[in-house]
Amino acid sequence: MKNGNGKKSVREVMGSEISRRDFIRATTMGAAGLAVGSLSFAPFTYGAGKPIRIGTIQENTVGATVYGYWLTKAARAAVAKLNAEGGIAGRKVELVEYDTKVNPAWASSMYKKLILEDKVDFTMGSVHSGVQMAVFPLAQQFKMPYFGGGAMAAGLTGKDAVAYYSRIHTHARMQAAAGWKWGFDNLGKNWTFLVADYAWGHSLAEEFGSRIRAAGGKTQTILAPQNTSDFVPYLQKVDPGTKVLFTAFLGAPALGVMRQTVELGLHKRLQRYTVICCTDGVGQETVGKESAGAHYLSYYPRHASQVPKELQAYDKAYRKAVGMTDDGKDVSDPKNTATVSHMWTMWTIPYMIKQAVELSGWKDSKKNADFMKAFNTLKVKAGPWAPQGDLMMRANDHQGFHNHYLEVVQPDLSLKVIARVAKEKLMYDAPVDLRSKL
Amino acid sequence: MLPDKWKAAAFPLAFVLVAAVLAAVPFFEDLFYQTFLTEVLVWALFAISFDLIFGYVGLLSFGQALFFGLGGYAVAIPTLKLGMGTGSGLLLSVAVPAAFAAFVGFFSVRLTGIHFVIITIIFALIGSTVGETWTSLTGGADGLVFMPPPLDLGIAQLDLMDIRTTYYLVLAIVAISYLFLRRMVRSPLGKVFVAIRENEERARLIGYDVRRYKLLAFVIAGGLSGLAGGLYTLSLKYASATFLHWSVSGHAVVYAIVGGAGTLVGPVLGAGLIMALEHYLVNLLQATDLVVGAVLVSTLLLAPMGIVGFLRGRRK
Amino acid sequence: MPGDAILVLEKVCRNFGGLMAVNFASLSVRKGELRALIGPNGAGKTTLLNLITGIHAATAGRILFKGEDITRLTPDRISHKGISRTLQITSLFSGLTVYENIWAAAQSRKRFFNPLARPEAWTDVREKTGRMLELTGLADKAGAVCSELSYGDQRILEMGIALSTDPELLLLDEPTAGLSTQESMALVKRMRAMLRGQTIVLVEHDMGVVMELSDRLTVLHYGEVLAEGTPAEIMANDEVRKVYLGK
Amino acid sequence: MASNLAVAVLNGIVWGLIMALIALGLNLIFGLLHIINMAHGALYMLGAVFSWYVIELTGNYWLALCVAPLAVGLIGLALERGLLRTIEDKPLVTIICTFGIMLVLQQLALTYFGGTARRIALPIPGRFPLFDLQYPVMRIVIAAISAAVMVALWLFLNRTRYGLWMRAVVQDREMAVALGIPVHKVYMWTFVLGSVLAAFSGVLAAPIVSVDFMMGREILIMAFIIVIVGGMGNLWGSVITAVVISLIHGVGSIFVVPSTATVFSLGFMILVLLVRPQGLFGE
Amino acid sequence: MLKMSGICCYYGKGQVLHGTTLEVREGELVGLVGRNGVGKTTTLKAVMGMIPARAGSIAFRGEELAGVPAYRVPRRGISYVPQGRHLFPKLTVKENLEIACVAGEIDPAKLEEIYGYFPRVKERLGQKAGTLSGGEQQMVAIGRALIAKPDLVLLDEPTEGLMPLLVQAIAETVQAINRRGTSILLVEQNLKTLKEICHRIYIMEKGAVVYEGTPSEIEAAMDVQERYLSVKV
Repeated sequence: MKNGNGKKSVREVMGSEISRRDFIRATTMGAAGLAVGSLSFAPFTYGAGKPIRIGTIQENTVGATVYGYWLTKAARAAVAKLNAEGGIAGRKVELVEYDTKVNPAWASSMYKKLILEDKVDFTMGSVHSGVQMAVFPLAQQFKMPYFGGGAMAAGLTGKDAVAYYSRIHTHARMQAAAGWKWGFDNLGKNWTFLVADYAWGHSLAEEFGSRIRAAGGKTQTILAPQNTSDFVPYLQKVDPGTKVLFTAFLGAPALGVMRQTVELGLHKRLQRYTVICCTDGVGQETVGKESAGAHYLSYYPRHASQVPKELQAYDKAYRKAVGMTDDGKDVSDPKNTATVSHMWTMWTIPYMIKQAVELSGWKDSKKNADFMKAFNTLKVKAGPWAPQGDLMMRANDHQGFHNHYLEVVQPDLSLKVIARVAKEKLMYDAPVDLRSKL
Repeated sequence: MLPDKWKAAAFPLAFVLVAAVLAAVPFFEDLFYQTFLTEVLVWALFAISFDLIFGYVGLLSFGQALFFGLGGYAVAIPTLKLGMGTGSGLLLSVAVPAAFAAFVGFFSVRLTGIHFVIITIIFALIGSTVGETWTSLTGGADGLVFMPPPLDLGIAQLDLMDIRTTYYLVLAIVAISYLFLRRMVRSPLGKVFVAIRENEERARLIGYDVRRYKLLAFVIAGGLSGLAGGLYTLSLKYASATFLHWSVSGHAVVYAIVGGAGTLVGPVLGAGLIMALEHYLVNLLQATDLVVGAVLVSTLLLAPMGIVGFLRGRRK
Repeated sequence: MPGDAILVLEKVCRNFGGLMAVNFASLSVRKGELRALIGPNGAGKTTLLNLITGIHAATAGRILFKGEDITRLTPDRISHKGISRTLQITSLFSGLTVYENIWAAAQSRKRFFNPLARPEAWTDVREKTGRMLELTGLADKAGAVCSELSYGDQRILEMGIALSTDPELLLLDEPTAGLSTQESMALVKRMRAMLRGQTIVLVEHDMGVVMELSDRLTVLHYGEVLAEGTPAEIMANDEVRKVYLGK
Repeated sequence: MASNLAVAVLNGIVWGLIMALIALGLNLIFGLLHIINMAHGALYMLGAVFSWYVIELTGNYWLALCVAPLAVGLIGLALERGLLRTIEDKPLVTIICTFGIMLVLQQLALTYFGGTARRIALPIPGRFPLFDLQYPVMRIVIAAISAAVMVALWLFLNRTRYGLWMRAVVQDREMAVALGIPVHKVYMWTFVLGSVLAAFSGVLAAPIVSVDFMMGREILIMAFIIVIVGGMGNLWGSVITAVVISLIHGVGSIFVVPSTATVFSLGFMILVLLVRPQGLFGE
Repeated sequence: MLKMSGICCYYGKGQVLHGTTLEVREGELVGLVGRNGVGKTTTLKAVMGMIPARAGSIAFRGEELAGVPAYRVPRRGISYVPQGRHLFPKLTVKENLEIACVAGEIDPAKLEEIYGYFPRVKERLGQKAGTLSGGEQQMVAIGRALIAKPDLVLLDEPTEGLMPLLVQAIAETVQAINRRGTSILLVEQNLKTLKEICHRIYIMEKGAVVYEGTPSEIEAAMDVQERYLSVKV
């Protein structure tokens, strides 16, 4: 009963609800169909099994629209490719999509809708920590496998993690592990963190800062409200000896802090460093020419030319499938920049689901636990489904590990990869062991 | 017109009928409707608690989100950090917000009209600012996840990880709260509230300490808003500083206005209708706020007394 | 006349931004009398009532009720001391029924803590409300929402509300304002029945009403007490005639 | 420290002047119509959004500065005529109604403009040195324009017939009618003017802060604070308050954490509401 | 010129005017007297459209005024000087005068005429109206009514609260204004002033006109005075 495969609802039997469901189905299939069309015309007949439904929740209306747009695009493309290749275990894959409105309350409501009304088999999506935290206990309650789309809260795979959640994507602690040393060695030892006075900003300042201090560096932390419009009062507080200014804001303030740093001429005396989350999906031309010289810690090179040689073939196919140009733009709209560093999760997760289904012999929700066990021991080799390179899951905390990149903004506003941090260097002790909990 | 005897029997009958239908839902409907109705009931409780202060006493509080969010934390933090039980968490979710409401109300009820509106927004803003930045305690905007231990009722242990149990718990608490409020607004105390709404100066002149009654209403409303927040948190297993933001009060305002302020059944209807509308619309278009805003504005212009007021007007 | 004076004003003043609305007014009302307060517009009559009932605070002077200083009390406290009033502009609980209006006033003398008390169980309040409805003659309109009443009935209801608090002193502010001559006369008739034995301070423009009802008159002019006496004395007073007739 | 202080003071004044413009619009509407316009922030946002479109089309910021406020003015006109007029005399209802309007406008902006923050290039890119920091010329220009608009508003209110009417209606509405002033038209144009001011400040702020459909929400609260502390209905009290609050905020943030500063400034506002509900500069 | 017949006005439920009927002829100075609260001010407000008449008609030069929006009434040529002056306290005297010229600029000739009546107004032009004394305010209020070149001026208790010396001066000025061709309807509580300057006088009681006559007729009818105006029953 709890897994949503209970008896049919009266309404469903009566049929009054059918038209609406058909509508969703039609839209999702239509989208998928379009994506298929762009790939190949090979018709395919599926086995007798009923379709496997993957539910997604994405940030489609509020704040982070661009994330929702691109993550959904990637998910649809992946599902289309899966179906073109025979689906999962001979069953067709369907996508059901809802918007989170970047609102944990709304998202959890939609998440329940996915599980209980749409009766999906697996769930994925969202880049928002609050949203994932809110649906996280529901995933556990319903024993519903859930794969985050790129939220950075360390707690999601921390000591209070739940067994039905997995993250193949990086988070604050891993970012720090990947990024601090390089910055410390190459940019300077005296850091100032100007971050949002917000859970996310706090954790970045803490994760990076503690490592810098441990290595003998100096840090200063300036907190500013996430919705700050005018950063001058905070920028003026930056210590004159600062060598590295690390900023972390989302949305409009991320642009604001970037340009206002330059407006005050600070860029001439210090290095700017940030995580790509601040401006992923925002074209560098939008961030402005002021950003030239700024450093980003990213999880996928924005430009195809910057992708390591051995991955370029996969990258090319992947970009084509999701409709992204070599410069990380929408093929149909050169103004629309992709959230390159986040969206690949939605491309890879469906494939990993397929792998785990096949490994565990999953048929329906009864084997969800086995499925999760299988999923969290996957080692995905670089390939068409893993254009970002090898990816490894850790069964203890359900955390995935992948390569990170350091990119610097060129004067022509392209992003140039100047370093690559291998996933092996990012390992840290697992804070929890979930293996016994499945 | 119905004979008085019938009229007196109408409410208990209707209430029992509605409660019975709601109680029967888990036997006929799948889990989705249980969780959906759980949510509707929780927001309905939030809306009637707001309506007590707005519809009955005439004070427009945009700060109820503060108590809603506090109620959530009053359940989550003791459970998570102190290992306390769910039962005491629920009691705290009434007591803590009520205590805060007493503090906030002590200052707020001195003001009337728009000044009151603004001071309640400010208090809520202080709450959400503290909530969002005191991340070690509140988890900030990311929030706190917790797994509520079973609720020990002495005779039975209620497993709150179970949808149906949670549904019945929420249904029972909301039904009791509804009956409590109904009794209260019909009691001598409720008559004072309404008198203050209708004519504050007159109420003072016939000997009512208006501020004290306003404060009392504010505290009761705060406690019940907190209870709604507590139940919400309990059903989600999640508390967040975003629930403290003053704009969350907007839900209650919309439900109460659309359903009919100054009645108890109105906000419940409003919550049900608007939420059903949102859930239906979400499959058709993404801009649900557009529809909610438009419904709110057109209600204000076309049926200022809300659905209930409109129906009553028609009947007359 | 100490001893049987129920309300005493001692050199009471109130100014509004430099304007002396009430200027060292002294006044003494005996138990059981009907005292009329008259004077031209702006003489400070309503302000004086507002000072007595605590709506405004006096800037100077003392107000004693039954020998007790009530100058600084809030309106609700003063109401509980036993002073009740009507307002010049009808002030009712306009969205409520006549019954509910009276009930709200009738229950105000009770102390209650139980938020769940059933009003039906309060037989004393119910009986009192019933009595008041009879007294005001509004019993057959008890279920009507009071904004639907005729204006005359509203004025009577206003008095009914004031009376339902069992006042020892009743202040009436222009009860006939807005009524035609015939309506005024009807109201006065009703008042005679309702207010028998009540101590009253009456502010009124309609001299017919004043002469009909009052025992003594106090004339206010520019916030000061110009004259005080029986109707006959006041009529004969030259200064009063000057103020009123411009002679 | 000297440089910190200099920047803090200069920036406080600059930002204060922009805030003053937003608050002026809000206060103008409140002073005359007694409407707490919750949609004011949304109008500010719309100004910025429209200007972005104009700049996309023409590349001319100064044109946007003229066109966008007028477009928002038209929206204000429609709102006043279509919705608010019938409920003008019910303050609580107008609060709720403008709250609904805010929801609708924000959602519309999101649907058509999208959720991503956009940037408007500084129309005047230069900087000048200020101790060891630099300061953008454009901010000074924006402050100057803002001040100029305020002067223009002052002239409008004090030198034109319509301005005279507005001042008169604030003081004694009934007498204004008795003298033949078409009060309803004055209301309408006041609302339009308030909307235009909101949009104008949106366009002015856009090159500094980036354009985003949510940009009005927090600004609205700041504007409320300014209007209340300065005195509702007291226009020039708002201007002084905006600059002073900005200065305090700028200088104060050298010393304290912003959330503490926010809590304190909100606490101060509560104090003002309780002790001087008419505002510091009200009478 | 102005003909009111059977006007009924209400404040909420309270009926204030019970069929008021009166007339002001071209060039006339008419007085309206009555005790407090009998509806004198309401009568003037009804003419100005500030309180809607629920019954009856108000004709000005043969055109119906009832139903005309209040702000259009002054444009027909009627000015109003309210009780308590109601100047705009934060506007200067000059602005208070300007504002009455809804349709155009101040006519300098008219301004001179006003200065002629009240030289003090000229001295105070730049001052805020709120800072003036009561008498000066009354002068500005009358000036404000005149500046729009009305054919009819409604004056509500212009001498209220003024020193006796000023009362006299105002009364004389009112008479002077009337002599220059402006019709005036003057409301007073003080019969004495009216008797000196008016052509005709109406007496109101309980929202209706109960007596009409010339000053000398009223003077003769002592009973009327006693009945309606004195404190005697």
